[in-house]
Amino acid sequence: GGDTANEDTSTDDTATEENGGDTATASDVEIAVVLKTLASEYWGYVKAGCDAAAADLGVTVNVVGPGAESEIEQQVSMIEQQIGAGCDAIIVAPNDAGAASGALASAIGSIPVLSVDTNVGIEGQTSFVGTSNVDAAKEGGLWAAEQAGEGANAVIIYGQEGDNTSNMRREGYQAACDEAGVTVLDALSGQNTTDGATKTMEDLLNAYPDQIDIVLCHNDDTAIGAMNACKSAGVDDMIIVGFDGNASAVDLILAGEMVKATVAQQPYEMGYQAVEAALKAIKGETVEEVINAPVTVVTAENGQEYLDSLAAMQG
Amino acid sequence: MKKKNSGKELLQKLGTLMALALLVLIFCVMMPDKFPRISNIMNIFKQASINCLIASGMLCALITAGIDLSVGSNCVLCTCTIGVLVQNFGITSMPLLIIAGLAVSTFAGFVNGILLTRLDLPHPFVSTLGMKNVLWGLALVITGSKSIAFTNTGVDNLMWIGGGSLFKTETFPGIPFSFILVLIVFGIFHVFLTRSALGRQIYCVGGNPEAARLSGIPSKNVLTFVYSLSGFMAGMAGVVSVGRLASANGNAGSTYDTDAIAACIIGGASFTGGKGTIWGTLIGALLMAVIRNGLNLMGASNDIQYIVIGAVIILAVTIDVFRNKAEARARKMAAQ
Amino acid sequence: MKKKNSGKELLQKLGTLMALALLVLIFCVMMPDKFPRISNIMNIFKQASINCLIASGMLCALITAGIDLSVGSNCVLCTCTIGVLVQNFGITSMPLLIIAGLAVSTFAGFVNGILLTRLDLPHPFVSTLGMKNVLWGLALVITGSKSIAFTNTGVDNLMWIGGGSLFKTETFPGIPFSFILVLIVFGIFHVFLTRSALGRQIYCVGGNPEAARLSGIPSKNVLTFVYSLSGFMAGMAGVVSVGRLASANGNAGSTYDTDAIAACIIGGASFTGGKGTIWGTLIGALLMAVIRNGLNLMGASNDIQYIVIGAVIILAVTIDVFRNKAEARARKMAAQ
Amino acid sequence: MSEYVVELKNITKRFPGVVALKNMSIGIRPGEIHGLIGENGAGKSTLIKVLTGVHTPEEGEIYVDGQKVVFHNPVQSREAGIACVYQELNIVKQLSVTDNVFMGRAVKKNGLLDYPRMYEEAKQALTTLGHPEIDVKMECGKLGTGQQQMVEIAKAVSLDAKLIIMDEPTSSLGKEEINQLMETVRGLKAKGVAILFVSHKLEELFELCDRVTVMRDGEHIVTQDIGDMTEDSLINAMVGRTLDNLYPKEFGVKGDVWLEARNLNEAGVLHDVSFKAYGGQITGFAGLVGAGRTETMRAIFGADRLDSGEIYVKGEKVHIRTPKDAIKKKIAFLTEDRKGQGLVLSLDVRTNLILANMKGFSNGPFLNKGKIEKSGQDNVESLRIKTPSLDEVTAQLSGGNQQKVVIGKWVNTDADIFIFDEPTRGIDVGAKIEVYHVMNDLVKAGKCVIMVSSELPEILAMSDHVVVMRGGRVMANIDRDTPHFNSEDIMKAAWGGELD
Ligand SMILES: Nc1ncnc2c1ncn2[C@@H]1O[C@H](COP(=O)(O)OP(=O)(O)OP(=O)(O)O)[C@@H](O)[C@H]1O
Ligand SMILES: Nc1ncnc2c1ncn2[C@@H]1O[C@H](COP(=O)(O)OP(=O)(O)OP(=O)(O)O)[C@@H](O)[C@H]1O
Ligand SMILES: [Mg+2]
Ligand SMILES: [Mg+2]
Repeated sequence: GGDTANEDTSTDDTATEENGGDTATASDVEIAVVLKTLASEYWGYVKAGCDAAAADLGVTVNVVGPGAESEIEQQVSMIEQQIGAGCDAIIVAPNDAGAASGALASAIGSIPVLSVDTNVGIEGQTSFVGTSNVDAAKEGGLWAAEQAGEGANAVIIYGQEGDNTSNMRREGYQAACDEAGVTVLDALSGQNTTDGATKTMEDLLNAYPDQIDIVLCHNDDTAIGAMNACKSAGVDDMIIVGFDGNASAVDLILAGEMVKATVAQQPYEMGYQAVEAALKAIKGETVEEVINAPVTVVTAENGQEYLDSLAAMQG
Repeated sequence: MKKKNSGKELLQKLGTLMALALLVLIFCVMMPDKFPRISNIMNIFKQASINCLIASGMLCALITAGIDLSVGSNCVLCTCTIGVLVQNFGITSMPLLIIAGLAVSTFAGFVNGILLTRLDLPHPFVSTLGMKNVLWGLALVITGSKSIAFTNTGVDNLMWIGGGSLFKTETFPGIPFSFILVLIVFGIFHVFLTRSALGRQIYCVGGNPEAARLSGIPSKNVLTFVYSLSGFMAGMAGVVSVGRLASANGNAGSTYDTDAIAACIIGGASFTGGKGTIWGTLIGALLMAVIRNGLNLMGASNDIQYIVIGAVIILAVTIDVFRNKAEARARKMAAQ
Repeated sequence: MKKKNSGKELLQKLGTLMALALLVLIFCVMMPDKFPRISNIMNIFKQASINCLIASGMLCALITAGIDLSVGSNCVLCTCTIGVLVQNFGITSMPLLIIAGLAVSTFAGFVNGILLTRLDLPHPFVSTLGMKNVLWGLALVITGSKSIAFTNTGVDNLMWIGGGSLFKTETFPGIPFSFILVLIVFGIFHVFLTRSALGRQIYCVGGNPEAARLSGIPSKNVLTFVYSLSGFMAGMAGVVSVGRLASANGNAGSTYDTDAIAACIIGGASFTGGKGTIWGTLIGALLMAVIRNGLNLMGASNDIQYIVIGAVIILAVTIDVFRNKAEARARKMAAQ
Repeated sequence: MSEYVVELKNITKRFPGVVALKNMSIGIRPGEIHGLIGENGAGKSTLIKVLTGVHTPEEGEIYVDGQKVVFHNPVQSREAGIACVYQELNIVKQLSVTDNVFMGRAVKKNGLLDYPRMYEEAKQALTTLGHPEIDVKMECGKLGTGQQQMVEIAKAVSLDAKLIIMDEPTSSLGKEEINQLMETVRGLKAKGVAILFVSHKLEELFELCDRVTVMRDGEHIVTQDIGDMTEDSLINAMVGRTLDNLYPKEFGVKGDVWLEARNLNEAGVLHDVSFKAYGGQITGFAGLVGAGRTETMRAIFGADRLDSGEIYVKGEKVHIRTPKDAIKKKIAFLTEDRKGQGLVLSLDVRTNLILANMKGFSNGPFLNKGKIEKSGQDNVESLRIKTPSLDEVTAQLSGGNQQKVVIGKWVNTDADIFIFDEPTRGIDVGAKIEVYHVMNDLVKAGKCVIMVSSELPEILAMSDHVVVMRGGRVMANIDRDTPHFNSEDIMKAAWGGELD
């Protein structure tokens, strides 16, 4: 469920580890944000959240990200660069756990370091803003299982081997199925693209004809691919769950397509809260170690509401 | 180039065809209940069609001893253009959308050609690599890095091109229209490459551009045409994507370039130019689709898939090399 | 080939050097408080080093009119091999790890060379493309598709190669050791390519393979050496990655191949072979690093970055082509 | 000790589709200059490549100094003391002269190449060949063809071999350079080096050689002392029949001016070049290598840009920007470099034959297969192109037969003005006569033929009118019926002398 988690943290005045901007006024505070990539809708919402927070709080926020989520070295470079260019806090959505930890090592202890969306447990990080991908996926999986009922069969289309997020979502889906008594027939990669997912789903439908009830997808692009495959195979009864809460996917849900739900991690909120938390940390206020951003399973019921809020956030 | 050659061409095709048949056989034996199903066969056709269309343009570039690394981005740009027109401008007229998409892609291809010929670049690798980035960036810019869904936007007839099937019955899943389109296009390409003057000129320019120029063949124009054609075909693949993917996403298409190249090379084209047939390319593309499909059906994970695909690519050229050698040896022994 | 040639080489380098200087100037003017900082300059060096190392091997392949598309995967495979040895086998001996990593990569390169020469492939594009997939798959298989962190695994001295800096003081961030390594390697390459018999043979094989063959140069062995060397350098980049990324991830390295190619071509190498200098490649790699760095500092979005990088790649070759033309014209006039 | 330094016994070598050498034997004595002659495709170059280890024969033996040897690669042959100047230039254009001279070898000091010494030795080798002006540090691609050939020869000469093979070394050299080369060859002979010398120019063989071997269709025909041979007996052995007239000139009816050039200028290359060429006539272009004849023709044909000047075709001023324009104006241009500019070597003979006239062989956008086939067979027959079939890849034809394919390509265009740049370079006497017949037929049909040639006998025998060029300028215009129409005066003009 989309419970709104503690956004306003208490203003307890125990100065945390830092010395970056002792009594800096908000206006010359610079916060760097390095996301997994900027070339996708989801991270676009995170960026929008960060930018909105920057405007509201009167700080400068620099949001960057490599061209694709697989570009680990690029992200390391970006982190180094942002630290090198002298920011007062840095917020990172790591593409690779070890790589990000390494790159952030020099910043730990001198400026607040926050991670957003993906918690890889960077040692000494000030705070994590987001939800566990495992938990979020699990929620989506449980919702689907509930719709399908016990004894249903599911397939998982994950993203890419070696990708942290993909692994975690896969784990969450699997856990949900185990818990709800749903059989997972197969888990295959959709290569993170609609094209790849379409092919994979076509093959899955062929391998398990008339057996699949639920398709749990790595993200919304993958879900759209799965939907295509079902449609062209003449299947019209399927519960497809996407992930990310992209507007295009919500449109499909509202239109009554086979994409029935998408797990929205509220990326905008995440971005906003991360910047807020960073500013607090700069000012020396205490920030919670884990700031839970809400997760919503967007379905036909709450879809319109969700869309409206998206539109409002983007202004 | 007929008579003996068509015998040779057949052999050429047969070589890869044999590899394809072998692969199909293996998968049939391994998964007798899954692989040889009629619905799966149709799936393979469907899955091959985007690669086929892109590969046909790539083939022409390869025949001229060039390469077009921008086709993947170009295909995506076409889909995104159509997506933006539908979403932001509310255009739903099928001909208009198709023309717009094809025009953008053909123009991008034309730019590739112009860069290559007017700048006298030694090789199109870099210019098309540059264009790949540029087009990719453009696709992201116009879509605002968001994915656009086509479902329920009133373009169902356009989507039918990539998603529809013909002769569908209760028991028969129908022949995917996208593959019928491929067959039509390939038929035209066959006639074009083997029977038309311009087609032969493409081979000549590939073999020796200077000799072609001094023989009155406008090499530069031929090259510009080839890259425009490659762009056009990428655009056609983009149009098919609309229905196939039901969405436009700037980040799709990252493997399209290498897949197309692999299909052409497996099918007998060569980086040194002057070689390659469209049927070979078809077989190459089907081979790639069959491997992916079969491995998916077996539930092979990504890592294994990479290894197998890499190995098959290497194997396919190896077969080709050995067949050519055997052929040369046979002719040598026959000489009296 | 000194005197006149070194004048030309200087010009060649100067052309790209000028482009580099111009770019630096632009960024300095646009971001006077961020870009010219000493820490940022050191960052650029650090960011260029993996590309530099990979590009040096790629350069040799390009000089022989070939290409090595497997370097990115190969580099990743090296890092992953080291990662697996550390994590699963608890090996922490620096020399052992380095040797193991380099051995794996060099062997992969050797396989590339063998495929090319023993199968008489017409061009290494396909074989190295195949190997790219195979190596990528292997990297995923051995790591179980998981990323492996090196921090606190007792290999700090190994990590220092890619992550450490020399002459670090309070105010000076230190010169990244990885870049010093690059300079040493490039110095060796310079001597190797210009002064050693084998180095010159590499140019011969690329410039005119038939002439090389007739002159008794063992072309096949030279080529096998070149691809092994390319593998070795990819391995060295992999060793640097250990410290630079502090992790081994099978999916890293997707842009390494094209970045390396771009660096070489910007630096004056050519797909038609026989051309290219190691210093040009250094400048090419720095140019790429500066663009990326500058655009990142400006907070340019991905789409814009793609477009700019694409445009710069095209621009760089264009400058090269025009410089060559101007030079040829000047020579023609001087001949009278 | 054997009688021969190098001996080949009963060599058979097959290629796909042809047997290039059949039971071929040849022996070369120490210190002799041994001529090797035969028609195009007779197997001369193949024989040489067997000797240098490039090709391994199916049957037969090789002896060096009486010892049986087997060559698997060029290094083994070189180590046995055999050096070779191949028929085709084998220069790495991107590398320096010195690098080329030392290709495949190295002079080392401390494990690295000793460039100062290599420069020195390269310079020395070139100086011996009479070319001290060639900068040994220069990129080879920037040298003219003649100079590149000299580098190639320097490469072989500097090897200190006991046998040096030269496969048509003179085909891209000018008169002066040929004389210089002959001197060098005689010098080598004096040092006891044996030379195997391949040429299609009979007079060179008579001037230079001690003995001559004639081969035909891959077989040995005769080996004799040159003194025992006459031009006729040599030709007879070579082509298997007597040729009564080496230059079968036939006259056409002089027509109008079909091609006129007025004040052609190209910076640094051409200076106010003007001339007229008539229908029904052969206009010869004489001059030394580098006289600018090729450049003139390329400019007229639209292959290069002119800075200024006017061109008239049949009295009408034309603007030719590309070769395509020129072909539209019915001009044909047979380039001197057949491999680089005349043929698509990777394609079959059939396609090459229609290369310049695809339109003429098409119905609408489609090619007319029947017409192409028929015309191709006609070409093979009338030009006597030696090829297994029309499907043969042109790269596998011998040099002379490739030249015939290029001629066929232009004959198939039904042009009116034919420019032949060195049309008989590298082709055998029999084939030469066939080329002359082609020209005669064209002239008799009223067409205008321009023949650029560096061979004076050919110019004198075949031209109705001669234009002499030097340094990008026209030096003289000489009609066949004027007293200046003789070799002395033409050479004088070519050297820059004034004719009265
Ligand atoms: N690599 C090859 N592959 C196939 N056929 C070949 C090859 N090289 C030569 N031939 C054939 O062998 C025969 C002999 O050719 P070769 O080049 O030895 O002739 P040549 O006597 O040197 O002629 P020319 O005077 O024209 O140079 C020709 O029929 C030619 O087509
Ligand atoms: N490859 C080359 N590089 C540079 N200059 C060249 C080259 N070839 C020819 N030249 C120069 O161009 C000018 C004209 O040469 P061109 O080849 O037209 O002479 P030609 O009379 O046709 O002689 P040839 O008998 O060699 O064909 C000369 O000054 C010559 O030195
Ligand atoms: Mg020959
Ligand atoms: Mg000439």
